Formats: sequence, structure tokens, C-alpha cells
Amino acid sequence: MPEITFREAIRQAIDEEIARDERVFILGEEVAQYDGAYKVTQGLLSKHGEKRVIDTPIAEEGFTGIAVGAAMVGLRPIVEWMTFNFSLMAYDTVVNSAAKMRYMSGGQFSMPIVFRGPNGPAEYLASQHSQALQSIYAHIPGLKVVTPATPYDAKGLLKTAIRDDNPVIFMEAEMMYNLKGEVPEEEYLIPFGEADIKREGKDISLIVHAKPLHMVLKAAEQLEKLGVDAEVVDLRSIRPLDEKAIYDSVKKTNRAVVIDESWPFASVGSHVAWLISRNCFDLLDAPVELVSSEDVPMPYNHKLELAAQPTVDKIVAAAKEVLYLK
Amino acid sequence: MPEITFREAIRQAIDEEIARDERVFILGEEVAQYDGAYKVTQGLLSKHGEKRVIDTPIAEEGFTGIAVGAAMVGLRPIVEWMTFNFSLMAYDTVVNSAAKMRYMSGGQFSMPIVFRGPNGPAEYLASQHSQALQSIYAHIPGLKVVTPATPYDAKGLLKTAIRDDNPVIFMEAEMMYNLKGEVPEEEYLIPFGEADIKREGKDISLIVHAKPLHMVLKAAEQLEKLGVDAEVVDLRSIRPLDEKAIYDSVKKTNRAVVIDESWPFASVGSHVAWLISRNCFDLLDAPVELVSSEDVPMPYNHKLELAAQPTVDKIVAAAKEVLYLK
Amino acid sequence: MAEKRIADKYDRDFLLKLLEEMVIIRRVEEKAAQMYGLQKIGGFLHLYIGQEAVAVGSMAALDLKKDYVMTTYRDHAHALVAGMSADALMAEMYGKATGCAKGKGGSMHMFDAENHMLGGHGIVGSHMPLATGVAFKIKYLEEDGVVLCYFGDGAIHQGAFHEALNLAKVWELPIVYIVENNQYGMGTDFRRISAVHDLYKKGCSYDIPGALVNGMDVLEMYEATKEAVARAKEEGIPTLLEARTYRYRGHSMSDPGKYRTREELDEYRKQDPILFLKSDMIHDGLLTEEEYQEIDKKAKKIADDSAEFAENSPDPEPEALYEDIYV
Amino acid sequence: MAEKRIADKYDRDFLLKLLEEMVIIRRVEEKAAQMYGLQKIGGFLHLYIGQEAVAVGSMAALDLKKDYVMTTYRDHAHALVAGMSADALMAEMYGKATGCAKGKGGSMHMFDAENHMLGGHGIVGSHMPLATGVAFKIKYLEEDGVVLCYFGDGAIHQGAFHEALNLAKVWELPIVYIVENNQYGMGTDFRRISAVHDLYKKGCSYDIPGALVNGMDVLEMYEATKEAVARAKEEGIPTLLEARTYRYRGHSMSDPGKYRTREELDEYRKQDPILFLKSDMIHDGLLTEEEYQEIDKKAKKIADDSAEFAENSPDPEPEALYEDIYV
Ligand SMILES: Cc1ncc(C[n+]2csc(CCOP(=O)(O)OP(=O)(O)O)c2C)c(N)n1
Ligand SMILES: Cc1ncc(C[n+]2csc(CCOP(=O)(O)OP(=O)(O)O)c2C)c(N)n1
Ligand SMILES: [Mg+2]
Ligand SMILES: [Mg+2]
Repeated sequence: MPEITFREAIRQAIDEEIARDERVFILGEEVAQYDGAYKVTQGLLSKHGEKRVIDTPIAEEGFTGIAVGAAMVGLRPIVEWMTFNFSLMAYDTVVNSAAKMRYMSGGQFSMPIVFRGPNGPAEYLASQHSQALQSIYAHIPGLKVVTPATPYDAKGLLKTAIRDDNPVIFMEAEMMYNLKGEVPEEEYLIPFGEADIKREGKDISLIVHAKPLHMVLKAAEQLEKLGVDAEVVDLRSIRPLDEKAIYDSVKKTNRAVVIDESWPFASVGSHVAWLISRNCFDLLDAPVELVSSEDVPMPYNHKLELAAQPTVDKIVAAAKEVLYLK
Repeated sequence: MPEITFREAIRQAIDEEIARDERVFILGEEVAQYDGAYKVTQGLLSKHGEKRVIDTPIAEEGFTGIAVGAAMVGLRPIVEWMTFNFSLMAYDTVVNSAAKMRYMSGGQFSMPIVFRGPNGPAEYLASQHSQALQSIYAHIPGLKVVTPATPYDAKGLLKTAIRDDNPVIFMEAEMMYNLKGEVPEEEYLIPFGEADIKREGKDISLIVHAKPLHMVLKAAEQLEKLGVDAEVVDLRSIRPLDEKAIYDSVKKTNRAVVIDESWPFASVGSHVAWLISRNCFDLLDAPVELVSSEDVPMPYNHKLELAAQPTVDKIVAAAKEVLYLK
Repeated sequence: MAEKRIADKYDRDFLLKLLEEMVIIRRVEEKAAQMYGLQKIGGFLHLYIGQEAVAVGSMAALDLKKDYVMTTYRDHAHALVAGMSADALMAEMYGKATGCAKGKGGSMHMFDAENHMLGGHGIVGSHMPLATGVAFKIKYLEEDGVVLCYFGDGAIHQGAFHEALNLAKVWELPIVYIVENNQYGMGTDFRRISAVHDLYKKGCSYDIPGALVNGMDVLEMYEATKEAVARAKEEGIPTLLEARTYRYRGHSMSDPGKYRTREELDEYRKQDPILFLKSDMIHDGLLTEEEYQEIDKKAKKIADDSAEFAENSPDPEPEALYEDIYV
Repeated sequence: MAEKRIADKYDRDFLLKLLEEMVIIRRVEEKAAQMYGLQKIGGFLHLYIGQEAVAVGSMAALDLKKDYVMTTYRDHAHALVAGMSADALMAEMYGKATGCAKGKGGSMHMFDAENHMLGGHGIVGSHMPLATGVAFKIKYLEEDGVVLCYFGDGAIHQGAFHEALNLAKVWELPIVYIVENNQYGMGTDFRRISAVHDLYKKGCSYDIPGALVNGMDVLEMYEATKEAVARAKEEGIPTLLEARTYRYRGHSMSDPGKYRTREELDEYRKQDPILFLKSDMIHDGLLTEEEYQEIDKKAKKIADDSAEFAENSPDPEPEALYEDIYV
């Protein structure tokens, strides 16, 4: 299988879906002539033309709303937000229009739209540009929320997202765009709601989604050196959530740490930690730990910004806590 | 002590603080000449004049941002959002500007501002007008989030909020405005981060915030008939959160149900449920249950909309579950 | 015989249609108000009474096989004119399973996909980009359609207006923005919160032509919209029409209406859009008082029947709570 | 002897101050760019080089004891002109504890409360209402001040612009909006995404006067701003100034700049704001080449010293992570 980057995987998905279905198009700031702020859409304008690859002004509420309106009447827009930090400008449109249109119209409209872009901390970006915002989207019924962490998952899930008739929040990460991984040449789709066991193990379950997967895999290696065989469950999509995969893993290991780069309070991470606490109550040998970002806005200084996020050390420490290894 | 309504309690707090500090003012849609969409600000324009009680156009991002800017330089605005449903239009301003100003300026600016209005379901309002949005605010470091459920708490907490130098999200409820309760005539303040035991009990802890308190109190009465002595912990402020009061209660009862009218996923409710699960792991005799709103947009039909929310029955059922009473 | 006012220009059937539509809207809404009083309908009920000429006149310029409308929570008229049955409309207000949105939307969320009535939106301003997106789709698929996007004088200050109009012009989308200036946004006189008082001039920032239209005159609405629709379809130029109009009732049912005078209201009642069209038609010999009474009777029956239909319709099944969230 | 160009109108000290400020901005930013290359500075670094006349000329019309400025992430110039030391600025870019924001803000978030420099905001458009709120405070407290609110040609399409300007006019707030039209928002030519190409005309929707100003000419900036400031302070009328300008560097450090031509860039370099003021001053006998070299040398030293200061400054303590969140 060819190795390609996460960026290339996303691009292939968009490229193939634009080619496959004439109702699919992408719009956003700098996606066309500039080839994308993070070069995800590189080459797509020249290949598909300006009807399908569309530059917008900086007007998130406006162009997101336009895409939502277009989706109501049958087009299949892919909205690129330059980063999710800027999506807050369009939050009303997503929550009050996209997520509710089907329900409040009694099922008359579907909403085949994807909102995508990089999410979560990158480097040296300070408070306004470095936020992991999945929790405020995952909270909302009517949305689907997808958070791939490998090129393979990214491509397969994005193609599913584009073909889904519901609004899908699709979260990438600047720090993953250059990450390489194997991706088959033939077409494939990955369904939502299926977690992937990225590492099998029997002593502890490390439940993760999105970019921190890679830290978790490193933490699992370190734990192995301590004689601990960790299982790594990559949720991949958080709405729908593969609860069964989580519980199956905990059934085996009886211990769990949830890792989420969001802020802790009312987060995807703490929710999953509660689900395990509740639904595996009789199985658990220790409380479920959460490794999240610190409960602070992101500072610019690099040491501080690293300290604000989950780290391999924090994950290992939490695992040891749960294993009562001191 | 005189009995006054929740509405009147809020009004007294605003009135007294406007009179006390000339930097305090209130702005929002219909707050002045119309006396408030829900009549909370009734009489304040005629008493304090149009400098202190200010009508705005329907431009949430604009007038909220103006208030944030004014707070940066020392005024103490109270922003009334007609309801929190409309606050999503200003969500960026709150999250990216108000909550982060102090941090990203290295502590140079304080942000003495209150954002208030009715939150949560009222009646017959359908998807866009009937949302409990505390979770998307409580998620954000830099904000404080306060959710009173009685006239007494409302007045004391709102006065604290207005005097606080940090941005405070203050959530009321349309369905509580006519609720009556005792409020002293002399001035008092209620500090944030202090839960209030609204009913003492020893068999189970019912942890709640905001409007559902009143259902929980009714559920506690029903439980009493079953011989169950429930303790009702009213969080009152959810950021800061009085974790100690929660754990102290669970230490006594060994069982907990959390009640939150938000959607369940990544909610204040599931977070608190996880905190208890983790920090009272060895104390718990049963998993922590959550009674939330159903994970659906709000329907208009009244039977359905009631079914979408927590009910006394659901709370009693959850308590019985936790008590292993079948 | 006196000079004709309208008969030379319009044929009778067309005028009758406009008249009937306006009368039906009024009677159905009066019925709704009555049923609200009986607590058959709850929540917010925003009536259109007084503004009928705006929806009826402007939508007369459409072909809803190809064209679309989108509006705010004050949406009953647009839904009826688009072709939604009064039964489906009233049942929706009752929250019944037979309502256009199966009782999930209520008064503020009238949707009729088949008749190209795209709602019924409750967040002030938020639907302007959505409507612009529908125009985007028309252009994208190279269809011969146009979108009418209605909103209030209060809504025009939302940022969404600014973002949508700029893009509509830059992308040359077939859309007509109609600000229904009923002069109040809830209790706020539009002059108090707008830096310019001629709202139609707010197209200037986007090089979008604007026009002031008498929103109490159904034929003036029709003509102005027809012109704007042609410009949109043929040249890809959006228009901003300001329909100066008036709502006779409160903002919604609970509004005491202290912000305006009895005299002002009476002044507008004298310009009532139904009475005006009626008297012009009678003047021109196109209508008799008896014929008008017949129309009114029919409208009342439609309204009464709709309430009966709604009353006798079932509530949604409990399972409906979990349906229609995802496809 | 040739006619004077500027000497009759301005005194030498004033002109020297403008010149020095522009040179310092440039040299400090060049240093920052160099240090970015050495990875002393990370993330986004948006340079102002080419645009110096805008901040320097407009802020010359202010008294920052009473007046305020607020701008975007492209904020170094405004901070320096307001009186922030190059040391505090550079240390902030290095993320050091001695930076103006203790290393928490970085390049995009220069704040200096004492000097009334109110940031340094990263979300495009979001600071326009904030700046308007500062003007609100001036009026509320009946102070004699004004706010200059800077933003880019890309930002003007955000809804926040629309909401802020309407309110500024309705409430008669002392504010001057300055759109720094450097002709690109990242890689987007402003003409591609704006329905009107004269951005200063976008005040028309709010009855706010506008003017086009040559943003490469520091004295023209000064005069236009002075006039607007007077109108704001004396009459409570906001103004929208469009400063037509150019950035020589990429949008931020990683921008290949393929969206514009070498020729276009060269064209603007010929109108360089520093060279222009310098040559006018030399022409008028207010400056010699040697004096200019001295100014430049001093500026370079300030820049070098700031980098040394930043280099030698400590990182914030780990505890700083949890500080400055709440009062
Ligand atoms: C974003 C938002 N803010 C506030 C409201 C509450 N609200 C509903 S209608 C209305 C007044 C709208 O006035 P206008 O646009 O003139 O329309 P009209 O009701 O007169 O038809 C307000 C403030 C809302 N629904 N959405
Ligand atoms: C709301 C938002 N959307 C997108 C961005 C990303 N972004 C940062 S600067 C910029 C271009 C701004 O252009 P302009 O307003 O012309 O200012 P300039 O950079 O030219 O000074 C963009 C798209 C952002 N920071 N905020
Ligand atoms: Mg109105
Ligand atoms: Mg620019």
C-alpha cells in the first residue's frame, strides 16, 4: 500500500468525491487560488475548476450559512473552516440551523454537509488559535462528529462524511497533516460509530480520539517496558460513539484512562469517562482517569503550551495511577 | 422576610447595583422602553434613565462585543440576552474575547461583565428556542457560570456576579420568573462556588443545578414516601464548582443521581457524574446515574417536549435504580 | 364612467387570486389567534395581519416550481401562499402529527419542501445566508429560479445581512431580499436603532439596487418584485426591496403594544391591503360586495375547517421524539 | 531654491518623530523576521513592513493619555507607536516572562494597558465591536477621547463590521475605523471578494463618512485622521478611513506570495513610506543623509538590543500556566 500523508489522504477524499458526484463542492477561505491555507486543497482548483472549488471572503457565518442553505436543497457542500477556532463565528448556523433543520421540519429536509478543518492546539499560537473544540459540537444532537487520527481513517471517514445526508463535523489537525500512513489505492469507506483497536492489550484500556492517539501509542510502548500491556481504543467518531467497543475493552482490562485534548469540564473525555464508570461499574478495578488539556486558555510560550496539553508522561502517570503502580 | 418572585429578585439585584456603582449599566434588546421581553427590567429605565438602561438593535455579536470592549476599560456592563438561544450569535465574542482577554494580555485587563438571560426549555417553543446551553459555556476556562434556582439565590448571586471582575454567565429561566421565595430586605451577597444543601438526607444524593431543582425537590418528597431520605445538593454555580460539597454528600449517602436539563453528551451533568465516579470510587454503592434531557432537538408538541426533558418520574426512577429498588 | 384603476392592467382572475389569498391569510390567522386564546396553540404566535399584501404581492411574481421562498418565524402567510393547506398549517400550530412538520416545529417553523417554502426560521438574521445558499444552488445547477428572502426591519442589523448580501452580489446570485418593514422589531421603532432610515438604501455597501415599496399595496408589491425577479434571473443582480408595512397585532400574542399609538394603528388600518384591493376591484367593476362576501365566507370556512381538522388530528406518537434527527 | 514640500506646514521635530517611528518599526520587524528564521519566534508572525505610514501617521493625531487604539494580529507597529518598548515587544514574541503579556500572547496579542494599546486580536472582525465598546466607555464617562480601530481589507466583510458601525453611528460614538487596505487578505485580492471596491464607501449603510487615504504617505494619514478624530470628538460622528497600502512581506512567515507579481511589489516599494518622508525632508533641508543614517543606526540598535533582551530573559515560571485566568 502506498504511504501518503494525512493531508494527502484528506485531499484524495475530497478530490474523489468531487469527481464522483457533481453536487459535491468545497468552499472556504483560501481553498482555491491559494491552494488552501494548509495546502489540503492543493491542485483541486486547477483540476475541478472554480465552480467546484470556491474561495470565500472572511465571513464564516455567511459562507457557512450559504452552504447550509445549499445543502437544504440538495447540493453537498464541504465547508472548510481555516481552523475550528474561527468556526465559533458560525456556531449559531451549525447548531440552530444545520443540526435542527431536519427535526424542526418534521423530516422534510436532509442536510448533506461536511464542516471540516484543523482542530486542536498546534504550536506557538496562543489562546485564540489553539483550541480543541469537539466538545461544543459533540454536545449537539443533530450533528455527527468525526475525529480521525491516521491517513487511512481520515480518507475513509471523510468519504463517508461527504456521502452522509446529515451534517458532519470533521476534525483534522494541523500537527497531523504531515503524518504518513498506508492508504490503499482502491476505494474504501469507513462507517461512523466503529472504534478501532489501534493496539491490543489486556491490562488497561486507553480510550482516545483524534491527534492524541499518537501520544497514547507512545505511552503504550513505555507501559510495555513496565510490563503493562495496554489496549488503545481509537474512537474515530465521537457522535455516533461506539460504546460497545469501549465496554468490550474495559471488560477485558478492568481499567481505563480516557485521553482527550479538550479542556476537561463538560468534555467528550469526561463524558466517556462517566459512561465507562456507569456502564462498567462492576468491572472496574480502579476509577476511570481522564487526561485532558489543563483547564486554562492556551499560552503562547512553548513550554507552557506543551504543559497545557496531554503528554506521554501524563498518560503514563494516569495509567500507573489506575494500575495502582507507584 | 418578604416573598418576591425570581423576576423581582433579579430586578432588585440589577437595580441596586446600578444605583450603587455608576459604572454598572444594562444593555440588550427591549430592556429599556419595552421594560424587558420578560419584564425583568421593568421600571429600570424610568428610574435610572437611558444612560444606564440601554436598548440595542438585534445584533448580539455587536452589542455583546461592545459590552466586552467597555468592560476592558473599566465599565461594568450587564448584557441581557433575550434568551440564551440567541447568545450563539455572540459565542465567539464570549469565548474568544471575554474569556481570554485577561490571559492573553498577561493579566493586564480584567473583564467585569455579566451575560444574563433565560436559559433552558420553556413551553411550546420548538428546537431553536428551547435549549439549555450551560455546557458549552461551562466548558470554557476564563468564564464563570452561575445557575440559581430560587429568588434568594438569584439575587445574592447576581449581585456577586455584577461585582466580580471576571466574565460571568448568569443563567435564569423563563419558567422560574414567577416563582416566589423569601428574600431579605437587607443587602446580602452569595459567593460563587458554594453549593447549597436544599434538603438534607442520608440515603442518596441528588445533585442538581438550575430550574430542575424544583423537580428534584418533588422527587425527594416522593422518595420519602418510599422510605428513602434523599439529600438535594443545589450546585448554584457550576464554574467554580463546589466539589467538596458534592463529595461530602456522597460520603454520607454512597449513592448519587445527577440531574441536568442539558443534552447528555459532554454536559455539565455527565461531567459531575464522572467527578463523583472518580473521586468517590471507593464510596459508591452503585453507579452514578444521570437524568438529562433526551438527546434530541426540542419538539414543539407539548407532550413530546415534556418527554424530552427531565421529569419527576425520571428522577425517581433513576434514584430507585441507584438504590437497587425495583 | 370613471377611469379604471387596475382593470386595464390586470385580469380579473389574477386579482381575485390575490384577494382570496389575502383574505384566507387573515381569516386563518384570526382563527389561530382565537385558538391561542383557548390554549389550543402555545408558545409564540406571530401574526401577519396587516402585512398580507407583502407576501401575496411578491409571491405572485414567482413560479414555485422553480422559485423558492424563505422567511422568519412570521411565516403563516408565506406558507399558505406557497400552497400549504390551511389544515397542515393549523395542525402544525396545534402540534399535531398531521401538521406540516408533524407537530415538531409549531407556528415558527412552517416548512413545505414540495412547494418550495423553506421555512419558518426563528433565529433573527440567521436565515439570510441560508436563503442566499438556495440561490447559490439555483446558479450552481443552472436552473431558472429565484429566491425571495423575507426578514424584518429589526433583522437588518444582524451581521448575517452584511455577509449574505456581499456574497450574493459577488457571486451574482438570483435572490431578492425583502425587508418587511412593519416599523417595529418587537417594541423597537426601526428609526431608533438604524443609522439610516431608508432601509432599502442599505444595499449601497454591496452595489445592490434597492427600492421602497408600499407594502400595503399588493399590486405595487407584485410589480416591484417582478422587476427584481427579472433582474435576478436575467442579470444575476440581487435586489433589496423595502416593503413599508404594518402589523395590526402585537409582536406575538403577549405584546401589550405600548410602544405605538392607537392613532398610528388606525391610520394604517385605513390603508388595509384587503380593503384597498377590494375597493379598487369594485370600483373597476371586477367585484361585487356579494362576491367579496362569498370569498370571505369561503375563507372563514377554510379557517374553521382547519381548526376542526387540527382538533381532530392525533398527537404525534411518543416515538416521534427520536425520529427525524438523522436521515 | 525649490518650493518647500512639507517644511512650511510641519515642524521638524514632528517630522523626525514620524520618521524615527517608521524606521524603528521596520528595523524591529526585520529583526523579528530574522529571529523567526532562527526559530526564536514561532507560530504566526504578521509583519507590517510597507504599511508603517498607516499606524504612524494616524496615531500621530492621538493623545494616548485619553485616546485608544485597537487592532488585529498585525499589531507590532501600533504597539511600538503607542509607546511599548521594543524590548517588551520582542520578548513577547520570544514568549518570555518579560514580554508585554508575560509570554502568554505572542506576536498576535500585543497589549499595553498603560499606553492604551488594547491589542492585538486574532479573530478577524471580532475586535470591531470591542473597539466600539471602548468608544462607548469614553462617551459614557464623558471623556475627551477617541478610539482608532484598525482592521484589514479582508475583515470588512465580517458581520461584526456591520453591527459595530451601525451602533457607533446610532449612539454617536467617538471612533475612527481605519481599514488598512493592503489589498490582500492572505492570498485573496480584495477586489475578488468585495462587491464594492472602494471600501471607504461601505460607510454609506450607516451614514458614516468615508475617505480614501494614501496609506503610503504618513502625512496624508495624519491629516485625514486628525480631521476624523475632530469629527468624532466634537460631533460624535464616526468615520471610515480606507488607507490604501501594501505589505512587502507575505501574510505571515510561511506565505509563498504567488498571488501577486514581482512588478506590483516593486511598484509599491518605489512609494516606500520611509523613503518618501525622508526624501521630502532632505528636499526641504530638514534632514541630511547622515542624520538619516544616524536614525537608522539607532533603530537597528533598538532592534538588536531588543533581541538580546529577549534572548536573555527568562521563560515564565511553570506556575504561570494557571495565573491570569481569573482576577
Ligand atoms: C438572534 C435573535 N435575537 C433575538 C430574537 C428574539 N426576537 C424574535 S422576533 C424579534 C423582533 C424582530 O423584529 P423584525 O425583524 O422587525 O421582525 P418582525 O417581528 O417585525 O416581523 C426578536 C428580537 C431572536 N429570535 N433571534
Ligand atoms: C474569523 C477568522 N477567520 C479566519 C482567520 C484566519 N486569518 C487570519 S488573517 C486572515 C486574512 C486577513 O486579511 P486582512 O483583513 O486583509 O488583514 P491583513 O492580514 O491583510 O492585515 C485570515 C483569513 C482568522 N484569524 N479569523
Ligand atoms: Mg418588524
Ligand atoms: Mg489585507
